[in-house]
Amino acid sequence: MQFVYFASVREAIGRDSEEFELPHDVATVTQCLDWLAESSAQHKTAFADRAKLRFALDQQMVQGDADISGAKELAIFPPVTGG
Amino acid sequence: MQFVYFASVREAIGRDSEEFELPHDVATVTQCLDWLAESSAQHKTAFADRAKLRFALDQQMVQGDADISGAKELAIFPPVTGG
Amino acid sequence: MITVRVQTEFFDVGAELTPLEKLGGGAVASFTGIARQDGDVVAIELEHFPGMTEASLRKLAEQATERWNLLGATVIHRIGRIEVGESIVFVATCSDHRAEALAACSYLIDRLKTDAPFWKKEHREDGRADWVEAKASDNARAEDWG
Amino acid sequence: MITVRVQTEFFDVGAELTPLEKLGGGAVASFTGIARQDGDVVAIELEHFPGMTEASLRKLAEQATERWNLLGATVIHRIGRIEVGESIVFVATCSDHRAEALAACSYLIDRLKTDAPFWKKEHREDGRADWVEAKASDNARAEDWG
Repeated sequence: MQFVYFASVREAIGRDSEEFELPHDVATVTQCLDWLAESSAQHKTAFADRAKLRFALDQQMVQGDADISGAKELAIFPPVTGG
Repeated sequence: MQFVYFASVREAIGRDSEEFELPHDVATVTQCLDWLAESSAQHKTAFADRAKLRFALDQQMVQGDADISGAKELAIFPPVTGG
Repeated sequence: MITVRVQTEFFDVGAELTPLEKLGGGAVASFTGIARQDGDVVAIELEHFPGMTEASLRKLAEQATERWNLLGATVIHRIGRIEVGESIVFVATCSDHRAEALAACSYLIDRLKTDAPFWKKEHREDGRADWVEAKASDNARAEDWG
Repeated sequence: MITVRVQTEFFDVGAELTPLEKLGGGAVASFTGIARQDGDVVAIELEHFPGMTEASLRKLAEQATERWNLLGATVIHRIGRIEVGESIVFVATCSDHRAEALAACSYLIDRLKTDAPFWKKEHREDGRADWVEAKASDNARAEDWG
């Protein structure tokens, strides 16, 4: 699965995007985060405050309990501040 | 006192403005209208439907019961329709 | 910064917005009223009460400025004959924040419709011309602002 | 007629309003958001999610068009570095009547603030730069639209 990061999440992780093959038991967005958090100290820090994270699965905004099956891309970012 | 007319009132009376010296017992806007209505058939017609008339005394919007003493100009017109 | 104009000429919306955008506020809102295609109306004609018109528009702009802490307000109203498709009225506001700019813009156009001495006549294809009747809905909207 | 653009370039408010004024509607409303002078902030920087941004803006414009029966809606958002005093975002609507155009314009800017994937960083005089925190008041306003 392709992971893309924006704003403070991108800066904390130190990259725009990365690709991982997920274990089969990772079924939701929240489980993705739990799994990714183990991949580096930067990921752990970036995902520490879950209340400050928002998600888009294949470019649709979703909640943490969203099912990721079939999705190609998960975007992880802080609450939006445009306008 | 100077009387000025706009829109349908102006057209009904057939003039933009006119000046009259009012009797001393004419004290309110409504009494002005009663008095003016006697000056011609056109005035009578123009002032027939009082609910459709609005007034400005020296360029301030007023109600029919407004005291005219000291005023120089009474404008009589239908409800406004700008914008 | 209050700008009020009553004119027969066209107005240039972009040129009117530029000074408001430079007042240091974060929000500029505008409204343009246009002579709408409506049945067989080909043009409208706007009559007004010179002197009182400008004063009443300025008063509305001052009220809006105070109520919403505006940095600027512009009200322009055309008079005379206006063909269908042409702009009639322009209202714009500048404030620090969007809620204030947008509310003040709505207030100005709503109150202008009931408080400023303009009268509109509709010219039709067959040459007939009728004065437009005031709308109860406009009075209701204006009164909602208190 | 829906127009959505995400761009680094300046936009010309007058040029953007002209096509909306020609759709045959009686009412055009607009909102421009400007990088406001605020403490020691000298510029802001806008990051976005290419592809998703345009789609989310288009969706908002479509929702507004349906809800208020708009003849047209335009949403333009700049990205990249924007100096204080420069415009960031422009929203405009065209409808037959003023209430619809004004409400839809407010809706678009309120919902854009919470639904479109943009992130704002503030650059300060001393070279520091901080991501702007989302405001609870923006969420409350967006939710008010249902």
